[in-house]
Amino acid sequence: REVEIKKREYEKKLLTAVIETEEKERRRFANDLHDGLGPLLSSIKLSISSLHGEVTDRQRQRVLDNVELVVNEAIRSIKEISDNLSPHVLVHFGIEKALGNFINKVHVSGKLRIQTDFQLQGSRYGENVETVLYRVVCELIANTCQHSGGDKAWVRLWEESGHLKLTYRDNGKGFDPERVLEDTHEGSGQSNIRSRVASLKGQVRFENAPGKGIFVSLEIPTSK
Amino acid sequence: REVEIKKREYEKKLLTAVIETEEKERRRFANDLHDGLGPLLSSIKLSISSLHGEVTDRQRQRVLDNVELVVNEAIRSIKEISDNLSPHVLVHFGIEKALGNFINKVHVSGKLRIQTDFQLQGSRYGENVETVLYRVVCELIANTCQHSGGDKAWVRLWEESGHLKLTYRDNGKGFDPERVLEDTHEGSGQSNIRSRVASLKGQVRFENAPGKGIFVSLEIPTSK
Amino acid sequence: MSAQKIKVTLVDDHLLFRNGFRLLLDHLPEVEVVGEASDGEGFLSLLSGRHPDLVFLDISMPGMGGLVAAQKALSMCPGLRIIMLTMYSDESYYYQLADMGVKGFLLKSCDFREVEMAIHTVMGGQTYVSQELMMAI
Ligand SMILES: Nc1ncnc2c1ncn2[C@@H]1O[C@H](COP(=O)(O)OP(=O)(O)OP(=O)(O)O)[C@@H](O)[C@H]1O
Ligand SMILES: Nc1ncnc2c1ncn2[C@@H]1O[C@H](COP(=O)(O)OP(=O)(O)OP(=O)(O)O)[C@@H](O)[C@H]1O
Ligand SMILES: [K+]
Ligand SMILES: [Mg+2]
Ligand SMILES: [Mg+2]
Ligand SMILES: [Mg+2]
Repeated sequence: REVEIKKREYEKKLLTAVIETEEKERRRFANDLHDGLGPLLSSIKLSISSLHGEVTDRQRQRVLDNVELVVNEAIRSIKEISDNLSPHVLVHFGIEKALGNFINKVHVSGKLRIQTDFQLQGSRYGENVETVLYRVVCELIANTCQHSGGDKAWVRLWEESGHLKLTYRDNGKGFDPERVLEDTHEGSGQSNIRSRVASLKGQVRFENAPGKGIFVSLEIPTSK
Repeated sequence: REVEIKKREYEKKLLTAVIETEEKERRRFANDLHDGLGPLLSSIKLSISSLHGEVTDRQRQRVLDNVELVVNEAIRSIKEISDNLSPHVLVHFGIEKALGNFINKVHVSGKLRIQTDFQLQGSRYGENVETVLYRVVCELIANTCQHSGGDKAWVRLWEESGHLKLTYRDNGKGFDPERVLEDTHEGSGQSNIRSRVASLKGQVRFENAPGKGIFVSLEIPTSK
Repeated sequence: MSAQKIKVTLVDDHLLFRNGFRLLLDHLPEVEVVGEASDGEGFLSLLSGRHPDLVFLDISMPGMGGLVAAQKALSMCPGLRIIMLTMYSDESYYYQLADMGVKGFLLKSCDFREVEMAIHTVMGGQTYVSQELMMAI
C-alpha cells in the first residue's frame, strides 16, 4: 500500500513537472517571437516606409541593402524557433535523420563530439515514440554540454524484442541520480525525461556512477 | 488496493494526454511559423532583391507597396502566434485581464456571447495557477463554440477559503462527461483540463446534464 | 513575340506569397504566368489542358503536398520542368525529388537573382540547385 501511494505521488510530481516545463518553454518561444522577431519586422516596416519620401538612388540602395540583412536574420530566426518547437524532419524522415541533424548542429558548435550507432535503417515508429526519443536524446546531450565537463558522448539506438532501445553515455564527471530527484532541485530535464518515457509505458535507468560519466539506458515498447 | 491501482492508471493516462497535447500544439505552432510566417518573409526578401535588377520607377513602387502589405501581415501574424503560445498580458496583468482579452476576441468573432463575473479585483496568484486557469477557460470556450450548438456562456471567478473557484456554464446541448473519458475518444481537451487542474492539487467537476448545457466547477488551492 | 515567352505556373498555398511572387515574375519580360494553384490537386487539374513550360512548386500545402504532386505531375507529363520553391532546406527533400526527375531546387530564403538563374538553367535543360542547399549537400 505504501508503495502504491508513493508511486502515485511520484506520477503526480511528474505531471506537475511536465506541465510547468511546457509552460516555461511556451513562454520562452513566445518571447523569442515577440522580442526577437518582432523588432526585426518593425525595422523592415520603418525602412520601407522611409522610401516614400524624397530619396536619392544611393540612399534607397543603402536602405534596401539593410532590409535584406534584416530579412535574412528574420528568416534564420523563424527556422530556428520552428525547429526547436518541433523539427519537421522528425515528422517527414524519422528519428535517425532528426537526431543526426541535431547532432550535426552540436558538432558545428564544437563543444562535444558525439558518436552514434543507429541501427533502425530508417524504420518509422509513430509520432509519439519518435518525438519522445528525440526529446530525451536532446536533453541528455544538453546536460552533457552544460554539466558534465566531458567532451564525448555515445548514443546507441536499436530495436529488440518489441522495444526500441537506447543507451547514452558521456565521459564527464557523472552524478548521483537519486540526489537529483530530491525536491530542492530546480532543473526539469530529468523529470521531463522520466515523464515522457513513462507516458509511453517505457523504462529508463540512470546508472549511478559519480566520477565515471553518466550511463543511461531506456526502452520503449514499439507496439501501438 | 484496486482503487489505488485504478487511480494510478488514471494519473498515467493524464500524463500521456498532456504530453500528446503539448506535442500536437508544438507541431501546430511550428507549422504556423514555417508555413505561415516563412513565406511572408520569403516574399519580402525576393521582392527587395528583385529591385537590384533593371526596374522602372513604377515597377519599383508596386513592389514596395506589396512589401508593405506583406510586412504588416507578418507583424500581425507574429503577435498572434506569440499570444497563442503564451499571452504576455497574462504574465504582466494577470488572469482577469488576460481572460477579458481572450473573451473580447471571441466576441469579435460573433459566435458566442460570454457573460463574466470576475471578483478577484486584480489579485495575482502565481504563474502556474493563472496559466492553468487561463488554459482551462480557453478550452471550455473553444468546446462551447465547437460542440455545444449554444450561443451563450457564463464564467464566474472568485476567491473563497484559500481557493480560487470558477464556474462555467453554457446554453448548448450538453454531454455525458463519463462517455468522453472512454478510450475511444480522440479529443484531448477534457483530459488536458483534468490534468492541469490535478497538477495543482485542484478539483474539477463536470456536471452530467445532457440536453441542459454544460456546467463545470473547479477549485484550485491558492497557497504556494 | 508572346509565343516565345516562357509559360509559368505557380503552385503555393500561401496567397500573399503567390501574389508577391507573381508580381515579380510579371516584371520579367521573357516570362508569362499562365496559371496558379494552391494545392497539389489544383495543380494536377491544370495539367490536363496544355501544360506550362515551367512550374514553381511548394512542398508544404494542405491536401496534396508538393512531393506527391511532383511525382504525379511527372508521370502525367514526363519531362515537365519543375522548380521546387520551398522553406524546407533539408537535403533529404532534395535527394527524394532529384530521384523523381525534378530539375530545380530553390529555397524560399533565396534571392530573386537565383530565381532568374534557375529559370534559365532549367529551361536550358540543366539542373539548378540553390546555393544554400549546395553547401548542405
Ligand atoms: N551528463 C551529466 N553529467 C553530470 N551531471 C549531470 C549530467 N546530467 C545532469 N547532471 C546533473 O543533474 C542535474 C539535473 O539535470 P536536469 O536536466 O534535470 O536539470 P538542469 O539541466 O539543471 O536544468 P534544465 O534541464 O531544466 O535546464 C544537473 O543540474 C546536473 O547537476
Ligand atoms: N460545451 C460542450 N457542449 C457539448 N458537448 C461538449 C462540450 N464540450 C465538450 N463536449 C463533448 O466532449 C467531447 C470532448 O471534448 P474535448 O475537448 O475533450 O475534445 P475535442 O474538443 O473533441 O478535441 P480537442 O479539444 O482535442 O480539440 C467533444 O468532442 C464533445 O462531444
Ligand atoms: K512578364
Ligand atoms: Mg537539463
Ligand atoms: Mg476541445
Ligand atoms: Mg506552403
